[in-house]
Amino acid sequence: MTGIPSQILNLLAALLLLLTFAMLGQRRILSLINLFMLHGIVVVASALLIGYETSNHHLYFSAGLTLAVKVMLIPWILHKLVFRLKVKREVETLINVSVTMLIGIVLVIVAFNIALPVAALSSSVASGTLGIALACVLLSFMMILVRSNAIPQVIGYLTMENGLFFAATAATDGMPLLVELGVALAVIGGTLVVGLFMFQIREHFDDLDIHNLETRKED
Amino acid sequence: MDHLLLLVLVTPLLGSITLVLLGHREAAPEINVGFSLVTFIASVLLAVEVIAQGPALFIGQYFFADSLNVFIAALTAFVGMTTSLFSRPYMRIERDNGRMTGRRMRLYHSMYQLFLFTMLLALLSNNIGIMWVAMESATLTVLLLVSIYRTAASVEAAWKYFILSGVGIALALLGTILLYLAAARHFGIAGDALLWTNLQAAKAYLEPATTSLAFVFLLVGYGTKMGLVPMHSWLPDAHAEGPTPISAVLSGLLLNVALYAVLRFKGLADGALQNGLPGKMLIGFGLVSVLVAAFSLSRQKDVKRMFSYSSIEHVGLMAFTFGVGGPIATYAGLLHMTVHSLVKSAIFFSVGHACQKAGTQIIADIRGLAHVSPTVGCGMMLGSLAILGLPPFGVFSSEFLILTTAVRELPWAAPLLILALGVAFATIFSRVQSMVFGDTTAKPLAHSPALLPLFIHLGLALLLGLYIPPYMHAWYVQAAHIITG
Amino acid sequence: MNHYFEFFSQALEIIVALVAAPLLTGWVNQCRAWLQNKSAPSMLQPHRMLHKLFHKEVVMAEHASSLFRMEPYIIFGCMILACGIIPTLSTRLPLSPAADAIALVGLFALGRVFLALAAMDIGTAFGSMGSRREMFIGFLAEPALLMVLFSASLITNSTSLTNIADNLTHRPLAIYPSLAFAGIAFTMVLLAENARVPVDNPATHLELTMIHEALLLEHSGRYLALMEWAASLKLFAYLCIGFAIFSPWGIAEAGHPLALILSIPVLAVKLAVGGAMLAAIETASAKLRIFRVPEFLSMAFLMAVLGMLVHFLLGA
Amino acid sequence: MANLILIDYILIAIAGWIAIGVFGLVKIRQTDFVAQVIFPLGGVLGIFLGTLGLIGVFAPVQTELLPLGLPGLPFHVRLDTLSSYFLFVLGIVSTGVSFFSAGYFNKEEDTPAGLICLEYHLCLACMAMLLIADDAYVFMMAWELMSLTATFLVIANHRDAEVRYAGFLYFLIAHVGALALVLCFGILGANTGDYTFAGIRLQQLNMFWASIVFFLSLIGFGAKAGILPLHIWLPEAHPAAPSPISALMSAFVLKTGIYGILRMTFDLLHTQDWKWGGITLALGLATALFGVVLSTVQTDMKRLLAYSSIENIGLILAGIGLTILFSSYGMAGLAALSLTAALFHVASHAAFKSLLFLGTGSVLHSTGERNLGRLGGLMRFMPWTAWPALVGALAAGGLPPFGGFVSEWLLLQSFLFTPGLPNSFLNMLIPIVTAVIVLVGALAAYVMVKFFGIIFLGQPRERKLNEAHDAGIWERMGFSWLVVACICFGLLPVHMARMLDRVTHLLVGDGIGAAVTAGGWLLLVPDTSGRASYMPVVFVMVLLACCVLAYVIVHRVYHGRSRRSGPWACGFPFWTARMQDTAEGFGQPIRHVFGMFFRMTRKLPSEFDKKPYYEIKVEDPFWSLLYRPIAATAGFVSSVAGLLQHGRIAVYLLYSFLTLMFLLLVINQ
Repeated sequence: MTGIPSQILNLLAALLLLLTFAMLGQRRILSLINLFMLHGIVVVASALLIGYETSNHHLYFSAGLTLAVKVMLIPWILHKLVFRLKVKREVETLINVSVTMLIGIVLVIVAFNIALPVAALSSSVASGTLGIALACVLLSFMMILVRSNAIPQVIGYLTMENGLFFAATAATDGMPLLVELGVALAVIGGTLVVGLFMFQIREHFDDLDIHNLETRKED
Repeated sequence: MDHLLLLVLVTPLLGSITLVLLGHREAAPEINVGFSLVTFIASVLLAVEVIAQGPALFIGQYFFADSLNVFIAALTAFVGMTTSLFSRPYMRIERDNGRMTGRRMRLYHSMYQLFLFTMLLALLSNNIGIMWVAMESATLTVLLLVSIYRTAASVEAAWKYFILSGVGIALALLGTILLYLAAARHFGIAGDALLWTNLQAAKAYLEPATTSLAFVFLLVGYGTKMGLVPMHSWLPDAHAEGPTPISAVLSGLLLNVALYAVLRFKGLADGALQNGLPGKMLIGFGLVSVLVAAFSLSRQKDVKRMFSYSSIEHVGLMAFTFGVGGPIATYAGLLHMTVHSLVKSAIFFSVGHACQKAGTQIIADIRGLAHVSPTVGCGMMLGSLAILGLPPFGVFSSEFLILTTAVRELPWAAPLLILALGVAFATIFSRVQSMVFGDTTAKPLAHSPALLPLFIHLGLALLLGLYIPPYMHAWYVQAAHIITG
Repeated sequence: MNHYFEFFSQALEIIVALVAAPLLTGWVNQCRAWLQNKSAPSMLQPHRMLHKLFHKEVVMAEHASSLFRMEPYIIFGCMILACGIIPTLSTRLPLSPAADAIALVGLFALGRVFLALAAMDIGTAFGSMGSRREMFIGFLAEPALLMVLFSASLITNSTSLTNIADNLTHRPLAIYPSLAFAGIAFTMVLLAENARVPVDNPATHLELTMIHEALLLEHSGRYLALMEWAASLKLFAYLCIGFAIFSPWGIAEAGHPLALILSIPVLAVKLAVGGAMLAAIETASAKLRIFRVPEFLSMAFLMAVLGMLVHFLLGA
Repeated sequence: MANLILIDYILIAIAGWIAIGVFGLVKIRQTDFVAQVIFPLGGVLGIFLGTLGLIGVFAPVQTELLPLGLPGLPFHVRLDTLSSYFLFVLGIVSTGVSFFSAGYFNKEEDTPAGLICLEYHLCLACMAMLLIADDAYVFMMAWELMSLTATFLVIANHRDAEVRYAGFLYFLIAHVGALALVLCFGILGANTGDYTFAGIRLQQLNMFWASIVFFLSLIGFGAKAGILPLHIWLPEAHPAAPSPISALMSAFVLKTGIYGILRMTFDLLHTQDWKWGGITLALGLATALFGVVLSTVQTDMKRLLAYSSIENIGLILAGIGLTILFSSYGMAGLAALSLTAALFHVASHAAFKSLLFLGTGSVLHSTGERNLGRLGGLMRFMPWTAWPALVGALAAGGLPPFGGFVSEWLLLQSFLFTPGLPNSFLNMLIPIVTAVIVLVGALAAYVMVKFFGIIFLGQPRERKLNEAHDAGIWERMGFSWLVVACICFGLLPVHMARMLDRVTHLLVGDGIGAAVTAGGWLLLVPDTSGRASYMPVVFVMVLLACCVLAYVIVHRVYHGRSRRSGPWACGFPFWTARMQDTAEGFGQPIRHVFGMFFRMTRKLPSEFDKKPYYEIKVEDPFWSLLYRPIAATAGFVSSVAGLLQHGRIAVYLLYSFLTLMFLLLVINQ
């Protein structure tokens, strides 16, 4: 496809990258969740677009699934958690934001370089976006790494999933439906389990700050 | 044959559901054992079928079994069964000690079955996507099982496990996608680009650049589950803080399944790349793991931690061996995989009871098991001797093969292995000796300890050391052939 | 016929040794006395003493074990055997194939060990001290002696003493530097092994300085007699080893009766000279402190080894 | 049972030992039964095996396949003269030790007698299996199992932490050695991938790899034999073990190392380099001298014997080194001579050292003392122990007419032949080497006087020693068996030499059998040149004759009167047993001369002390030179490895992250 749609797709990809950066820099948990929601929406949009363009319709389905899970269900759960567990709204990062950003830039470059040869011979419509997907993955990895609180870590994890989904759609026009289903289920299950698990953490430690979880080590 | 495979897969799933629905009954452990037993028998029958009639696809193309994965599946079902036998008295004692409540017992048993299900699914699925899903859900079940004591330490261990292997598994998914991408060029956009059988058949046509990228992500992803250094950090915590049966299955099963996945992908990557790079990566990871684990052993104060490091060491050894490749090395690797999961789980059985007797997991506080309960003490001593690669146990034969092959293939690596093995020997033997011998503080147990599984495992390891039955031999040879391609 | 003759000469050797050994001791004492301007006892003094001692009854410590009672006979036997092995009068001896130089040294060692054990048997402070010192000297002197014998056996390419003597007699008279070294070493060893002055003082009565005498403190009567006799036999044997290596001439070979008769006076002359030289050395030197002894003996050891090295270097 | 060849009977004997062991395990609680019935049974089997070995020396080579082991590699066993000879020695030793054990293990140790019985007989079986092993796999298996069982025997009294430590040390060093051996077999099989000895013999290694194999095997087998600097476990393990076990270990377990070196050097690698010989010789001498010097200053009787074992191993190794030298220069005859000496010493050392250790066993049982400073005067209370010990001590001192002397004699003879070597540099060294050998021999006598004199002679240094009871009937049987062995080795060297002729023919292609046979059964000669000879029987006869004659004559001519009285106290007013020379005192001159050999810490009493107190500790220098540094390094490395487990999730994630990045870079290259 050429012209308008691919430009739109690239736009969405760029948006995705921007959002990821924003999440990387975001201290306040609630707005982090909102950003995550937006993130999901962008992914869904791109999926729909590709599905429309390449007219393989199971992408619609998986887009819908993602919408349901990542845009509605999970953010809702997270909101609930934040209120139920009285997580403090501001969470400091381990490394200060500007440094994080710089490293992020580097990662993006790395990701593009890695993706280049692959993208070159990808038959897909949106092969150029693979690099961005990869960047998203790495950035969210980074995000999990620098967050010192359980909930942002989970969000980072889910963002990663988004990145992966985007990669799947962008690079290969979507995985087979069955797999998509399985992945989605796994993600839901994971979120639920972790949600419950948060309460346990809360029982033992007065908050979800993972500094509490650093006792088991070699001494 | 479909029904057999279905039986293998459905029994544990059914089991977990029933155990959830039943709630906690006094008989729950026995039910658990029952389901595991059925699974085991079914898997053995399946194995026999497959060995007799060669690899086969089931239920359309969704599942398939060849001598490699059906063998590991049988092993998994077996260890799962014996471990359920062990966990019967063990968990009862834990409950009497007040560490478990009825609700937790319910959770424990259902999750145990679910874990078995995910393992078997991952092994038998023909679709790498489904395999990924199975692994992911295995992560979740283990998360619940490890944290089942609800102690601060166990929660922490579980959380670390979740984050680390969650991230790892996500990377593995990316790897899967990339592999799909690499294959898609050959197959066109179709679901069957994710099927082992097709990938195997077409591995020569996989697009090299993408495949290598995919393999990196898959190696890091599933390597995390294997416990390869430096992605191993979750493993000691999870082993030490979870209930001992879980430590046993983690060491005995999870590592194998992850290794199985890596092996499959290595086969594909080798076919696509033709430059031996995957092998080199495995060798590198293997050596690093072996060395780091061996030297970390001596700092451990917690007995389960110590043996979990020994698991890392042995996984590293296997990775190294499979990395070296070639029929003999692969044979040795498979043999090592078998005896390691037998012996290591046996060790955890004995360690579990020993800790219950002594009321602690601290090595320094466990003394004189030989006096208070000769069987457990002797089991622990024999097990450790076996894991240290002393004859007449099977680890000796596999390590003999591994070392001699290493000398042939990479003479420079052999001294490193020797060094690591020597250090590991020094540490483990001295610790175990001080636990088994000397004067004692330990006390007798409420329920009679489960010695049957312990000695079954040791007996099998002994058998494999002295005499490998031709049937098993043929089996190993086929499996090795599948891996080496 | 020849056979019987060999046995006869063997017997003769032993008898001569038994008779001559005390005489030798007497002779050495005489010379010492003369050199120190004392009036000398008669040469027969040792014989008389032995006779007297044999008559006296034995006084033993209560808890002396049977080992103690055997020991004098064993040591005496060892010394007789030694004198039988060494070619003093003839080189055609039935015993010579039974034991070569190494066996001879082993024999001396056997004697020494029993001596030391018997001294420890009583369990007095001085007995055990003496045995310790005896063994101490022994373990340094023994190798030196063996080295001396080796350097000789390297020249003659044999370790059997009779062969050595034979071979050296029949060589054209040449100077063997190795033997020169060996000679010095041998002399030092001889002094040490026979409790002679620089190392030990046979005439001392101060327990702290005694070595050999300390071992005999508990012996009396016939035991003492046997020990004294054995001591003199040992001296005799050592001198004869020296003769066999350094001046083998005049020892009868080829089983010729006349030569055998003739060899006795020759031996007498050699003994006289040797004893006199020994006495001279003893008078000339002063006793060493016990901790100087190792240096003295290691010097001897060194000499012997040097002898062998020289042999390799010069091929002679 | 139609046509069983010799090797089948040997396998049967091995199986018998295993069966006996298991039987002992069945009867685990019935100490008396196990001791009085099962151990003697093992002894009988020992006789059987010894006889088979004796026959095997003169039988042709036999091979057999057992349906065990790896699929590609079933158990190969093979009986040739070398293995038969060692089996013969094993039979002799094990018989004596088993009979002794029947009396020794009567009272409960920390480990039940049945278990000890199992481990003991398994150990024996493994050693026998080791000797007939004919492929790398079964060899390594028997080797490791032997170390394993031996370890458990060492820690039989495991309630004592020191004992456990000793066992651990032994096992660790043995296992490291075993790993070296695996490497070395790996190299041997590397070209062909065939790990049967038959296959290994066929292939030709170049000198570089051959040297690596040789030195690896020297490490591996040396760790077992106790060659410097791997001897460190010996003086710890021997005192820790029950005495029959120390006897077995010192008498034969060490020898398996020697066997391995011989098998590897002369059978599997058929080319030798003179440098190997030189290094082996030097190592052997260093070991011998070090061992004997340290044994002179020991105060623990079993430790003393342990060091003396190190010395003897050193002598044997020196003999082997000389053999390698000779055969590398193609002088088969001389090689045969020195090899005969070494092999002979294997047998005689086995006999007298086990005898001595058993002696210490009886002493330990009846007094409970290992410290020489608290023993003494036992000759009167336990003559049945003392006299055999005396025989052992004389043999160990290398004195005629016992076996120790014969081997030393042969060894010296072979040294005296060395001027024939084409390498002048070596010829220069030979005198020094000979001197060291002789010095070692003399020091050995010193040690044995100290050992026997302080334990059995003089006054009891403690009151309780007066209640010491003598060895029981089983112990006496063990003693007498070994005494007979010592004497036979000493008096019948000719027959031994004929036997060894077959072995040396196998290994170096020549032997001294012809020369010996020519000399008749009395005369032991190193070669046909008639340059030297030794007739032990005649020697002894004449010696005895002299003694007896002297006795008879003295008593005939004079009288046999004697009376007892107190010893002369050298003018002291009073006199106690504590005034006797102590073990430390006996070592003092040696400490004075060989000060550089060990680390000494002395505590001298000052004149103000209320209770003046003198103490001297002598430590093996290799602890501080080698082992502590190694341990420290390992500790440091492991602490570095510990830093990895940092405890913070972020750090852990960082590891994975960096690994990922690294790999991505790798594949991008």
